Formats: sequence, structure tokens, C-alpha cells
Amino acid sequence: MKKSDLKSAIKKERFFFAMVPAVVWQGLFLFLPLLFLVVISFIKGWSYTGVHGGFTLENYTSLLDFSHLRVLFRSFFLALINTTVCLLVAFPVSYFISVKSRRWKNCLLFFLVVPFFTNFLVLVYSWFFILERNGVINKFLSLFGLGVSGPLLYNMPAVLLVMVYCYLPFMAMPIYSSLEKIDKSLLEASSDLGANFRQTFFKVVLPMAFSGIRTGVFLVFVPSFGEFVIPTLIGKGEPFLVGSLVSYYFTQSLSPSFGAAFTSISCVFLVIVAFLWFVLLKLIFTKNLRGSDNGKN
Amino acid sequence: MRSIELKNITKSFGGELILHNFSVTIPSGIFFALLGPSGCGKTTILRIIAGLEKQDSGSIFLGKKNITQVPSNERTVNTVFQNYALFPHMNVFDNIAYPLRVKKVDTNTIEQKVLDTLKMVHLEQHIYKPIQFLSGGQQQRVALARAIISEPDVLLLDEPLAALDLGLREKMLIELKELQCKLGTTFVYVTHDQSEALTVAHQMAIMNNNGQIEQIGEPKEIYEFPRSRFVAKFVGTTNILSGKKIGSTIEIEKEGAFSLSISEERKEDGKELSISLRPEKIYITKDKLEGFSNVFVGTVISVVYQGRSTQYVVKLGKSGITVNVFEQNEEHFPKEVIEVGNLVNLYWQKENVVILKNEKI
Amino acid sequence: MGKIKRYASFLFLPLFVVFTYVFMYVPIVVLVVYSFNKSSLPYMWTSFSVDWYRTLFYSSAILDAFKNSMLVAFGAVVLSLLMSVLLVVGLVELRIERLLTMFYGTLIFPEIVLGVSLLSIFVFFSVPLGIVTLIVGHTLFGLAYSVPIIYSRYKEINKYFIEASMDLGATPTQTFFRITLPMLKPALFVSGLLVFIISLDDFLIAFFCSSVSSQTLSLYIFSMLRSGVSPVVNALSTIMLLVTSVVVLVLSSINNRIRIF
Amino acid sequence: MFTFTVMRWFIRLGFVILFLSAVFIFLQLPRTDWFFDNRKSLNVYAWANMIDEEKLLEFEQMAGVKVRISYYENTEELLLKLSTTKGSDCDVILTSDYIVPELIKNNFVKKLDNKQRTLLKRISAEFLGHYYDQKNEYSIPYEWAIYGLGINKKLCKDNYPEASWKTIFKPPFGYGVNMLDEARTGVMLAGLYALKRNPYTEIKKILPKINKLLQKQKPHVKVYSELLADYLVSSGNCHVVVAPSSLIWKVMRYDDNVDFVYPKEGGFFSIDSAMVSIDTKKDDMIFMFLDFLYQPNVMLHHFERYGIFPPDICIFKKSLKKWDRLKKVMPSSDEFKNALFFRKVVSEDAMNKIWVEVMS
Repeated sequence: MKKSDLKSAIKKERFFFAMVPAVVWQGLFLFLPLLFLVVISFIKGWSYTGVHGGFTLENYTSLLDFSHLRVLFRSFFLALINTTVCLLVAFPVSYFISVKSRRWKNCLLFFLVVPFFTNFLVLVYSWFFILERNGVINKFLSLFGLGVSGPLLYNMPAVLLVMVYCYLPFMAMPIYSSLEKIDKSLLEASSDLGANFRQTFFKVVLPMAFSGIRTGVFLVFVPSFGEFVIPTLIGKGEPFLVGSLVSYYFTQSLSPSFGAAFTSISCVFLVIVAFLWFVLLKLIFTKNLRGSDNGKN
Repeated sequence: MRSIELKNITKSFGGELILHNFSVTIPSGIFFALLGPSGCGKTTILRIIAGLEKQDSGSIFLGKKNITQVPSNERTVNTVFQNYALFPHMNVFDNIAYPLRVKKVDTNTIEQKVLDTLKMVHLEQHIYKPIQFLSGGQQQRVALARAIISEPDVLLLDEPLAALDLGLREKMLIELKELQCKLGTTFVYVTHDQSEALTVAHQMAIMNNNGQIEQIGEPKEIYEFPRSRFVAKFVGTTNILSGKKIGSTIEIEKEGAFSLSISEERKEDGKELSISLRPEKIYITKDKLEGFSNVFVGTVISVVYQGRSTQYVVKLGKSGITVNVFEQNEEHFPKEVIEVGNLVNLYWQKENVVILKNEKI
Repeated sequence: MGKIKRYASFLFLPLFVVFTYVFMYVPIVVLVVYSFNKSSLPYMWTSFSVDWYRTLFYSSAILDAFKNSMLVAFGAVVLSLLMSVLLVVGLVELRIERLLTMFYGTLIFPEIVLGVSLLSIFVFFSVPLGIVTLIVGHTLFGLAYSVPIIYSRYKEINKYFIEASMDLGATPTQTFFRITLPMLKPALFVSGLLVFIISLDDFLIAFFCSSVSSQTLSLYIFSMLRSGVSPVVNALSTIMLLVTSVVVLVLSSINNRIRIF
Repeated sequence: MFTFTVMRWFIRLGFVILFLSAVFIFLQLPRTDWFFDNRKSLNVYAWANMIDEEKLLEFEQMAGVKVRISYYENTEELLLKLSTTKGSDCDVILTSDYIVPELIKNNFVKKLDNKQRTLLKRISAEFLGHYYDQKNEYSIPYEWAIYGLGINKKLCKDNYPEASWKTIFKPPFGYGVNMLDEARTGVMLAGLYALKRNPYTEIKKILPKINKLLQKQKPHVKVYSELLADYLVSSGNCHVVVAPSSLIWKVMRYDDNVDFVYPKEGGFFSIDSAMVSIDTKKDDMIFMFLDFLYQPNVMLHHFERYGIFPPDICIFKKSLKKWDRLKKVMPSSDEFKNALFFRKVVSEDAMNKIWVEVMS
């Protein structure tokens, strides 16, 4: 009698059991490690092999110097430029695919999605053949006697170029999906060239694309802020970014408590940036609304 | 084949009371129709019987067995859903075989039974078709076959024909009725279409907007003798007239110009009463006729040709009361042509007048 | 003048798109072309050959990396699908769908942050780094992608089907396996493919959470790149591009049913 | 009602604990034997391109043992990964000199047995008895190199650089150089340049100067990379590079434009050694493997194929006949004597501070 009671009680909890694995997984491998990171950032001289000091703020205070802040702001501006360029390139492209491409649509879409899903390292790797000293660009230029002596690699512009290249699909895809939801007949009705087009563009296309742009900016900005692969491979230490520094602290210098502190600072920085971005959006958005209201009146 | 009894069912959704102390007994082996306007809770009743919805209080009996606490899958009650709910990832055969498969019936039996059932609903030639390739009517039959294959005690049909066009609907109605005769299963048929209910049901119940049964009985009884204004209006078309009862007449409105004789003599003199008079029971003509207990004079204000019959709207005198009249189009070219503006006489027998339960509306 | 301006604005957008696609594909095309180069010097075209593909298939390091990548990807796919389905069913039936937000949080952090935090906690609890820790990390990402897809599909499944199944006599378990799961199949398929691709793509988690004995393809390419350029990597990259293209083709063929992009 | 809720929470908690333990078991899977069948296989940690796969195959067929090589990117990574497994999933470690003391200190490696020590006889005296393992109780040198300057002759023909570290820190006008990309090596190099003598003891005092030196050097540095030095100098990306001799030798074989010199202040020795993991019970198998690796023909093969300098000067000298230019990378006995090591004498934090400031 009691056994069957227990059995039915267990049976009643089956939905709870069902959700346990994923929730525990998420807690154990996402929230706990993040918390752990914050904790070790307050411990003096924590290292993998287990030297434990006490609580300290030293890790933070020693990081608040000019060189660390420089890395932080450099990453921020690089990510900002990258995001802006990606947006400026991706928007017209996704607009074209979604609205104007007609029978080429599937083809164009396919070729947009392939880089999106391609291994990041393959994309980075492909640029070696373009930017190398004997690479495509230099060879091309030397045809006109304009040979450049050095490689086009190992500098900030190259890193930025490859970043734009790698993150372009991440911006284009969400914008495309949001533009796809627009009723196309509405756009077809308005001619492309007149003032009519401008109106539909600002009243229909842009507001519809807004959610896509937001997602795209998010998808591009956050990883490019923490970018590690491209500056390591294309830049070789130039520019020195947040990702490189974090990786340096954790794997090369083996002083994870500094790394943890720096990671926490970067995350806080990122949160502040995200908050400001959010406020800015809200401001622009409300202003726009008011503006269009005025137009109506 | 068992009867169903609902006792004092109460059910509310999000604070809104849908059913309050609802009780009904559905005898075994009959085709029972539950008729009511949309949103009256009739689907909820069906879902409570099926066990898909849990009532707040009250009990349900299947035959003599109390099934109040029995989960849906253990009730020998199957449902044909309004949207059929055919499993899109299965073909016709798999859909129909589903109830047997989950009961772990052996394959041979399943095959035999599915074939038999398919024959019953005339779908033998579509046995392995994917569901998406079937027409609405065929999907309806599959849903039906799936619901009857496990030989339930009660079959619930939730507006099963709503999605079909008129012709198909009529055909299906007849087939449903034949099927019920053949199987002898209790069918509970929920609809808001009174003509469907009238066509198929052995017995029908009319529900009002408050989730209560207004009247229960055989279709003819309900149609000819509606007990309330609601029933009279909901089942078929009718003319509702009200007035003060004086002896065996009712004085319509204040003018006193129109009095109508009734056959009933209840001692309710001086009371306000409503009567129902079916439009087809009225005879409309310009001529003067004898032998009718009632005659009203009025002006035709609208004539609508409806094929089978013609609908006239007649205004009585100056009072503004209008009366609907149906006249069978018996001939290609009727001798008497009635047009808008004509002065006509309306005749009917007093036995056709139904006095409605007194209610304040 | 006006005419010229009109033509210019008419042509601008298509030209811009063409330019962007050229920008996107020139490096890839060059990469693929050089994988068929006979010379081992990466920048000199000598003659056509498929030698590097042969080398690729005989290189035990690459085959090991491939094996590891596959193992990790399959592990991540299986685990994340299993857990997301269970999670979605559990949350929806318990009506605590708010909890879903905790699964959208994964992507807020830069991947490198997750990488180093996982690394520190693994090392601290002396969890041996390797295939298993990689699967753990990738499953985390897998959940972030598969949970929303499966959730929206689960909500789309008409409740009627489940009711119908119960009504027809199936137990909840039978209903789950015979109705819910098959109807989730397209969503499962799509998110499975996504998780698979994401796992193959991932570099940062692999960089931090794998051990020397569990090199993945991404790590392999990275380590090759550190010490220069090798045509074998071109061949490998070409094959990976091919795989990606096939996956994208499959995805786009069912894109109409389940919107992924 | 009360008891029911308590039971309910017990059941829930029980399930969570059950799942947690399942996760724990999952995480510990690699420790179990069936996950990695270790009996007939050797696990080796090594830098990339240290052992030729063909030779490996040869050994596998000969000995009937599967050798699984795990490559690592930098020694810190090796240390980190060893510390998670406590050395349990490897048998042989091939790694750099400066990490050896730490491996010994942390008990990741064990002393060589007598049989294994016999292999030391094949090693030339130049490579034995160095600071990291003075009696060679733990390690057998496998590969060596001395850091010097790689020079692109064609680019530098007008102004051939001085054979001094000055070339790296104050290069002639317009010259691009590379620089070592690790804090330890970079700081030590700058220390030597600043002091012009062995910096081991005094380096701690001149850290600010080193910092300034490295900062000043930065504009001249095109690339911070050691691994790419051969490519950088031969392709003309850099005029002069700091690199281990063996790395430059790799390109010198093909590219006559590349030259190599040892700076007058002295080069930096780098010796990679083979060591035996603490947990392994396959000592015989390890001996077989090492014995194979240290056979003269295998060493020669590795030298010819990958430019791995064998720790046996005889083999090296024999090749001089074949390649005339090998002389350039062959150190004189003085140069051997003068060579320093990139030892870890400065504290990790101080080094980091300098390095981060320079890099950022």
C-alpha cells in the first residue's frame, strides 16, 4: 500500500523530473562557473594547482591601470567599428535579398547562409591567401608595378577587415529574417525612386527591420568585443584585445585570478555598454515616434 | 452501449462560470443531439464527458459506473473533434489503427478491424493515403472511423460537420445516422445548427446561453412544442407574439386590433403571455377563406423567394408588429401573385399556436 | 543629368550586393583553389593535384581530430536534444515557462568568458579535460539554440492532437512517444543540425576545455595556422565547406516548414 | 497534507541528486579504463612536428604498440592540462627545459629507471647537466636549439646588421624585426641586452628599465611571434628575426637569402627533453619507444625531415658534409658555453605586468 503511494507520488513528479536535467546542466555549467569566476577574482593568488590566499581586492586594483583600460577601450572601439561597418554593409544586402532579388533569392540566401555556418577558423584562414606578402592582393598589385613589400597582415586594419568579413553573415541573417516579415505587396506598390519610396522605407522597412538590427548588433558586438581568434592569427598581437588578454592570463601566464578579475571587469563594461545602447535606442525610438506624429499633424 | 448521466456539473474558466449544476441523462443507444448557441458550454460538456476537462464539482456516470475520477484514456468514450485532430504524421491506416495499437492489439486483428471500419465509412480505396491528401469529407470519415474502431460505449461528436459544405454535410448526416443504427452506440452530437440536430437526433437538448438545458425531447416535440421563447427562436424560425390573455384569446399589444384564439384554456387571465407561431403554419392569401380560427390582415412589406418556399414579411395594421410567413412554392406559376404593398389575409388554426413559458426578456 | 542619377541609383543596390558577395567569396574560392595546388609552398601555383586530399586522409592527426570532433558533436547533439525536449515538456506542463529565460542567457556572454569560467571550474574540481568536458561545453551552447526552437514548435503542436490521443485511449507515455515526439521531429532535426554545426564550428570552448588528447578539427586548424600555412589545411577546409554547404542545403529545403533563417 | 509535501520535496531532491551524480560519473568517465584502452598504447605529450608520423608508424608496426601523440601549444597549457589529470593520461612527456623543474616539483614525472638511463650515453656532453635537471635523473635531451638572429640577406644587403641583440632592440633605420611572444623569453632577452651579461641574478633590479626597453622596441616590431620566424624572414616580412637556430635552419636549407648569426652577447639555449610520467606502469614500453627515438638513423631522419637538431653532435657534424651552410647554425664550443637559458627567475606577476604593459 505504501509502496504504491510512493510510486504514484513519483509518477506525479514526472514533469519536474523532465525539466531537471537541462536546468541542472545550465546551473552547473553556466551559472556556477560564472559565479566561480567572480569568486576567484577576489582571491589572492588563486591558481589551478591550488595556492589559495585570502580575500583581496588587489586583483581589481592592480588591473585599473592605463594599460588594461587601453585594452578595454581598444576592444570596445574595434567592436563598435566592426558592428557599424557590418550593419552598413549587411542592411542593403539583406534588403536586396528579401525585397528585390526575385528569382535569385534562394541562391543569394544560400550563399549568405553558408559562411554563417562555416567554421570560423576556415573563414579566417582563407584570408591568409589574400593578405599575404605573396597573396592575391599583392600579386594583383604587382601586375601594375605597385607591389607592396610587406604582408598586409599583422596590423589593425587587417584584423578589422577579417572581423567584418567573419561577422557580416551574423548581421545579415537576422536583418534578412526581420525584413522577410514585411508584406511585400506594400513595397511593390510604392515606386522605388520617388519620395514615396523614402516614406515606405522609413515608415515600413526600417521599423520592421528594427528587431533584426537589434539582434544583429547584439550578435556582432558581443563576440567581437571578446574576439580572440582573429587578433591572434591575423594580428599576431597587434592589436592587443580583451580576448587576447583574458586568454593570456588564463592559459599563458597561469594567473587566473587576475584573468578572472579582468574578465569580470570586461563583463561589467559590456553590461554598461549594453545598457547605454538600450537607453540610446529608446531615446531614438521615442523621438522617431514623436517625429512621425508631428509629420501627421 | 451505455447511458450517460451527468450530475450537478459545475465548471468555470478563469473565474467565469460556464456550467452551473448541470445535469442531464442521455439514454443508451440513441442519437442524442446537444444544441445551443456558440459559447453556451456545450463543447465543455462534451470535453467533461470525454475526460479532457475536469469539472469543478459534480459526477459523471457511464451506465452504472461512476467515472468521475477515471482519466480520459481509460474511459470507453471516444470523440470526433471539430477539426478532426487527425495525426498529420500518420496515414489513413495508421490513424485509424491508433486506438488499437495503443491497446496493444495484435497486428492481424488490427488490420482486419481497420479494413472493416474503413468499409463502414466507405474509404476502402484510400487506405494508405497520407492525411494531407484527403478532402474534408474524407478526413471527416477517417476521424469517425478512428473514433469507432475501438467500439466505445459512447461516441462524442463535436460539431463534426462544421467545416464541410452544405451538400456534403447533408450526405454525412444521413450516413452518421445509418452508422449509429448499425452500431447501436450512444452518439452525443454537439452542434449549433438546429437543422442538423433535427435531422439526426432521436432526442435533443437545447441549451441556452447560461449553460442550462431549456428543453429536452424528441426533435418533433421540440420543434412543434417549444417550451420557451429561447427554444422557439433557436429551433427553426418562428413568430413570437405577446399579449394579454383574456379567456381563450390573447390580445396582441395595446391597440386591441388583433386578438388571437388559442386552444388552451389555462386560468391565467389578464397575464402577459408569449406565443410562438411557425411561419409555415400560416396561410397567406388575398382571398377570403373560411374554416380558420384565426385571421389577421396586414400589408406585405417584403417578399423573398427562397426556392423551396417564399418568405413574406407582413406588417399587421398600424401596430408595427411584423409576422413571417412561409409559403410552399407548389407550382411553377402560382395562381395568386402576392407582391410588396398588397393587402393580405393571414390564416391559421389555433392548435398551431404554442404558448411559451412565461419569461421576462 | 537626371537620367544618369536615376540609372545610378537603380544600379547602386545590385552592384553593392554583387560587390559584397565577391568580397565574401573571393577568399573562399582562393582557399579552395589552392587546395588543389601541387606545390607545398602555399602561395605559388604549380599544377593541379589532389595529393593534399590524399595526405589528409592518411594523416592520423587529422583523422583523430575528425573523430574527436564527430564524437563531441554527436554527444552534444544527443544530450542537448534530449534535455531540451524533456525541459520543454516539463516546463510547459508545469506552467513555469518563465524559467526558459535562463536558457537564453548563454549567448549574452562572450564565448571566451564561458570558456575560461568552465576551464577554471573544471580544473578546480580536477575534472579531466577532454572529450567529455568538450561535450559539456557544447551541450551548453546546444541548449541555447535548441530550447527556443523546440519550445516554439511544441507550442505550435495543436493541443487537440494530444487530447485526441488521450481520448482514443493512449496513456500519457504512449502519447508522448507516438504523437508528441514524431510531431516534434522536424524541430528536432533542425536543432540537431544546428547544434552539430555549432559544435563543429566552435573554437573557443575547445581551446579552453579540451585536453591535448582530444584535439578537434578547429583546434587542429588553429595550431596549424600558428606555425604558418599548409595546403593540407586548405584541403581540410574545403571539405568542411562542402559539409557546411550540404547541411545548409538540407536546412533550406525544410526552411519553409520551420523558419530558421 | 504536510507529510505529502515533505515527501514531494524529498522525491524532487532525490532526483536532482541522482542526476547530479550521473553528471559526476559522466565527467569522470575519462578516468575509467574502458574509455581509453591504455594497455597496448603509449600516450605522448609533445610539441607539434617533433616526431614524424612515418617513423611512428614504423615503430608501431615493429613494437606492436599504438602511440598516441597529443600536441600542445605552449608549455603552460601542458602544465595546466597535466594538473587536471595529475599526469594520469600520459606516459611520455617531451617538453622544454624551463618547465622541467615545475614538473618535478609538482610530481608529474618520475625518475628514469636504470634501463632508460642507458640512453643518456647517446647524448653529447653539451646537452647534459644543465640547471633544470643537473644530474639528468628525470630527463633525456631530445632536441636543442640556440636562439640567435635570422637575417634576410637580400633585404639587408646595404646595411648588414650587427651580430648583437642590439639589432633587435635598436634595428637599423627602416628594418622590421620580430620579437619573441612570451613574457618569459622577451623579458629575459631584454635583460641580457640591458646588462650585456648574464642577467639571472640582477634582472630583478632592472625590471623598469626592461619595461622601457621593450616599449621602445615596439615600433620596430612587425610581429610578435616566435613560431613564424622562419617564414617571416624568408618571405621578407621582417629584415631580422629572433629565432631558435633549428627554426631558421629549416628555411636556410631552401632559401639562400636567409642567414643566421649568434649574437656576441650570447645566445639562449633551449633543450627539449623526454620525461616519464609519474603514473605510468609501462616503463618497458617507454624504453622501447625512447630507444627507437634515440637511434642515430631516427635522429638523423628527424633532423633531415623536420630540422630537429639531434642531441648528438656527431650526427650533426656528419651532416655538415651534406649541407655546407649548416656551419652557420653550428655553434662553436664558446657559443655553447656562453649560451644562457630562458629561466624563470622573475616572478610571474612582475613578468606579466611588464608584458601586458608592453603588449597593450
